[in-house]
Amino acid sequence: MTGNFPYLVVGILFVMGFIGIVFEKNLMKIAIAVSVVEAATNLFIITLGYRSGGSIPVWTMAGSGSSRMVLPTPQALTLTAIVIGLATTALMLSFAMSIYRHYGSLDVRDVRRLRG
Amino acid sequence: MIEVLHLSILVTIVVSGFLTIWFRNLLSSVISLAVLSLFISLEFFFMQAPDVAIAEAGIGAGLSTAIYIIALRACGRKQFRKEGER
Amino acid sequence: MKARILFLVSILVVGGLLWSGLQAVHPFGEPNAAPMDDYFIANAQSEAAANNVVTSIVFDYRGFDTLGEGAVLFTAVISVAALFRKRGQH
Amino acid sequence: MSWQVHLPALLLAVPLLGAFLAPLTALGGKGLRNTWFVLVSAAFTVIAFLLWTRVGSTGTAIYVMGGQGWNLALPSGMSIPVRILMEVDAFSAFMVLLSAVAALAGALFSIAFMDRFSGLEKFVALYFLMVTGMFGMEITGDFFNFFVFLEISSVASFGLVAFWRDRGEALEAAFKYMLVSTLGALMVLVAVAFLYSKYNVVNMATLGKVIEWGMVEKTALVLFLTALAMKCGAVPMHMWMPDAYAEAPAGVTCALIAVSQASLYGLFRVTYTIFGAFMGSPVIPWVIIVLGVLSMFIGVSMAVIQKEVGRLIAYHSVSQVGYMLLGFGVGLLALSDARAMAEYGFTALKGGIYHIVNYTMYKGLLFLSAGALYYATGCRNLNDMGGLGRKMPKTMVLFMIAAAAIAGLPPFNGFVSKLYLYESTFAVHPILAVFAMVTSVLTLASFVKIFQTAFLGPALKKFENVREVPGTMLIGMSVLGVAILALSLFPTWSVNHLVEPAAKALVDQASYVGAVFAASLTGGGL
Amino acid sequence: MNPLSVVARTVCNLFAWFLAVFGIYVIVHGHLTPGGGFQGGAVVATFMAFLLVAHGGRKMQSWVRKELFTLMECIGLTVFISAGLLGMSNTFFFNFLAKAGGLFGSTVPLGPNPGALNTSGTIALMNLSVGLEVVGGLSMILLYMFSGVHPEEPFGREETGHDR
Amino acid sequence: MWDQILTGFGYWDVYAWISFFLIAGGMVFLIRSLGRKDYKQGSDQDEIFFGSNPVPEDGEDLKVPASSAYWGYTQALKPFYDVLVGFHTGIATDYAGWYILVTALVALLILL
Repeated sequence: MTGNFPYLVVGILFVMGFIGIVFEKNLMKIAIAVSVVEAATNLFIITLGYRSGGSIPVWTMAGSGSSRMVLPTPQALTLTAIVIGLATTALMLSFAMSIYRHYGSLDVRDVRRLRG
Repeated sequence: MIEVLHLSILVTIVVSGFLTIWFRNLLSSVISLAVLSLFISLEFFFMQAPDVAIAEAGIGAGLSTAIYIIALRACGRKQFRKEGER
Repeated sequence: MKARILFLVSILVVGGLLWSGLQAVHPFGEPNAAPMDDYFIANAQSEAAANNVVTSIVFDYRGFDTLGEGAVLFTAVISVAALFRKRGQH
Repeated sequence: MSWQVHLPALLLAVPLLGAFLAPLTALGGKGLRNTWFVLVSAAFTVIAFLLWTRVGSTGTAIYVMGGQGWNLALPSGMSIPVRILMEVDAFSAFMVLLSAVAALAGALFSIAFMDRFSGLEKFVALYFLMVTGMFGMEITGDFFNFFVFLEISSVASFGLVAFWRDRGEALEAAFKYMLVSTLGALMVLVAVAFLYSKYNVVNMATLGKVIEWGMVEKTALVLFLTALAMKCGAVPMHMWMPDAYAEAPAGVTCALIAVSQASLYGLFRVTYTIFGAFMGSPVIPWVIIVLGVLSMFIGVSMAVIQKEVGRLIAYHSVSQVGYMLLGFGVGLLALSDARAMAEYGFTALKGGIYHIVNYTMYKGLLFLSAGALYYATGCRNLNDMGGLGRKMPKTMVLFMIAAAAIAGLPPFNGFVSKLYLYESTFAVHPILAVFAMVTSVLTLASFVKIFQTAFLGPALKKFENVREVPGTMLIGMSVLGVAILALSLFPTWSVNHLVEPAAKALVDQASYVGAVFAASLTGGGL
Repeated sequence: MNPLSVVARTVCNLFAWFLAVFGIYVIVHGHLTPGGGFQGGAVVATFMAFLLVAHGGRKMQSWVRKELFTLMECIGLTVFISAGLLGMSNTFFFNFLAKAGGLFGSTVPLGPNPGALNTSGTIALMNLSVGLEVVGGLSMILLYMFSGVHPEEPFGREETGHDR
Repeated sequence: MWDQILTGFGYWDVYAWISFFLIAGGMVFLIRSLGRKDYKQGSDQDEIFFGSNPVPEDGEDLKVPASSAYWGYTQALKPFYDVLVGFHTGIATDYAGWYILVTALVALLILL
């Protein structure tokens, strides 16, 4: 019944994140949009690894007689991607805070001393 | 039944993602982002990925929201003079 | 203004690119044959002696990635600390 | 076998360990920190050199992370590798050697250059992390691992670009760099996920073996191509590059160049080794060639009108990257055609690879001498400078060497790689060679401008107290200066020993793939 | 940030300690149940965030020192990479403790089973070290970003080395 | 002995260039030695001629600033440079926008 609906959700999240990155003017909002794209990427990778009817890839909780597990590699990759996403988010917000200290503004149209 | 729940979670993800971009107010936007993370972590539970779900709930919904709110506090008021710039 | 319309169109084109790519991957819930993942599921207990297959991938089969991940977190922490360091702090 | 099989792992473990322990060196004070900085830098340079000689003598080196044996790529009963592989062929080893030399020079330079600033143990840690990321990108044989190292090097370079956090411009440059770079890295991850979904494998060699040409692969190729081209600064995605290069501390910029070369390495590993079989259609090669020509021309045009030293040189980076993209694009165009490959493709490829080594050396030296000017005078605007040649003669000589090399004046090495590029691109289309030559002329013009306004001219009163920079900075600059002179005086040696093996390894997709599958046939164990 | 009211502080204290215990459980049982060093570390760091919100930054900074977290982080990562280097008799990151007897060296039966804590070799060790690193790192990020909200010094020329 | 690199069309020989420079340098010295013998350093022969005005003390007033270099070149190509400088807006979101634009272009080229 769900069909390829999760893929559609991933695609919509990507496009919304891109629109946020390109058209927002506030540095903090841009960071939020980057977070949305990160969330979309994580959702995408996990979605790729789902096997319908599969069980958790943990033998402790798998229940007896279950041989069909969902793919474990995407989960390991996503775990890495989530922590990397947190690291970049924290750094980007720190930059935004420091830029606010120097420029007194978070607007990208004010933060453009380097140009030409 | 479980399919309906799954679909409604996916719809909530889209709606909260849209609201995250849509809100002008930064604090509302951050809260929407936390909701987005929370529902994505629920979606991970549905896709049998509890490892990632715990990570997403702890990091995405908990910590990064805290970091965002700290950053918003630093930028909310005009408290630094502009003359100090080089 | 012209550039912004161009950007909007290009975002939609990139969305179309991703969408067409997503159409070409396997349907949701029915992945292709997965020899690597089946190997992990079958051998995580005998090789890495861990019940949690994901943890055995994260720390054994792809342990080096995890070191890199820890290094990214470390890098971000050091960068934030360098950004907010006190004056004259060595 | 000997301990030398562990060199790929050591190459990454040594700088990582150096970075993890660097914050603790704050306990031992300045001397301990500087000693640690130099020791670890020297250690990874030595390891890189040993790795290069080993690959030169015994062929492609394989290392299985966490396997029973270092060469047990395929576990029993499997036809694909499941663990992370490090795969070092001649091209990777060449890039590693190059990056190590640039990083060593930057480290030696930074000791005295950064001495007046605070938080230096953090600087050391970030520097080593950036070096690790760049080495990892160059020697890994696994796509997800490539993404992780791309992130390490990117995040470390954001921190380093913003290290002078009291300059608003530095923070601005870091933010801009970070925005595009994070986006590009995410797209790389999406591309890796696409490839994973189709083939259930993230190993590069295996992908090169099993890949077919379909919708998923096209999507992945587009995402890889633009993300990595952005990371190495192709026009019109280059705007972060002058910002970041000009605002970072000079020693860091020297290593940042090597980082962008690592992205270039990734781009050509993807296009040549993974997708090389599908380059029969000329679309992708022409995209790369057009990006290269645009980068060359627009980069150098913008450089001519710049007023800041760092920004001027950084715009030249854009144009020099264009040369490499041009050379590699022409090589890619000829990849599936043996006759064209022999006629001009291989020459273009050699030109591109030779340009990588030349570019890393002289551009690093240029940034270091710009940093020396900043260290001595405290200003970065060319309008404020003048008459420094008498005060800083050694810096001036080193700058002259680098400027003559980049402008392609004979007898320096810059001309050799450009000669290769002119003659091979002329065979494809004459207009490409014309663009390359015009770019070369404008390059010379803008370096004459720097030389004339900064070093020549009447002595200025405000620079009366300016002295020559300290010895360690001069040593760091001399490492690159000596390298440039050696490359200039022994062109045959460098072509035969550095460039040709790398070019052959890049073209030879079968041996890159075969190394993984052949090594495991000999069985595990030591 | 100012401390919250007494009621809120008490509730936060209560929940925070539950979080800490749960996080440590997740770290230690990483190879048996869903979780591991990163997840558990993130949960413990959320405990830090709770305390920070409830009690305010000034009080928090008087309780803990940033150097402690730096030390935790460096030690965690060094143990992690050393566990990799010790496997160098075979390869880097070889799981040399698995099925070798001793602590963490037991074998596990195949198929679904409840599992035992002393299995999985270096995985358990790496879980602990990564947990240590993540707790230290995330708390450092929180504390440093918090100290950036209200910098003690007025903003000005913070470095003195730009010109002579 | 002779370090030559063949490119397929021509060759590169660094020692030929070095010997050329040596010979050229020798000729320069030869020509220089044919010059006037009555030049003395420190006398008013090496005074700067500043349009018969007094020479300023500080070099600041003498030197040509960098922005004046290639004035004619930039003036002649002004339309080109106006477009080019306008293209480098310095707005962070535009950087991302150009990246996405190039991705879209390459995607169209490959997929069509």
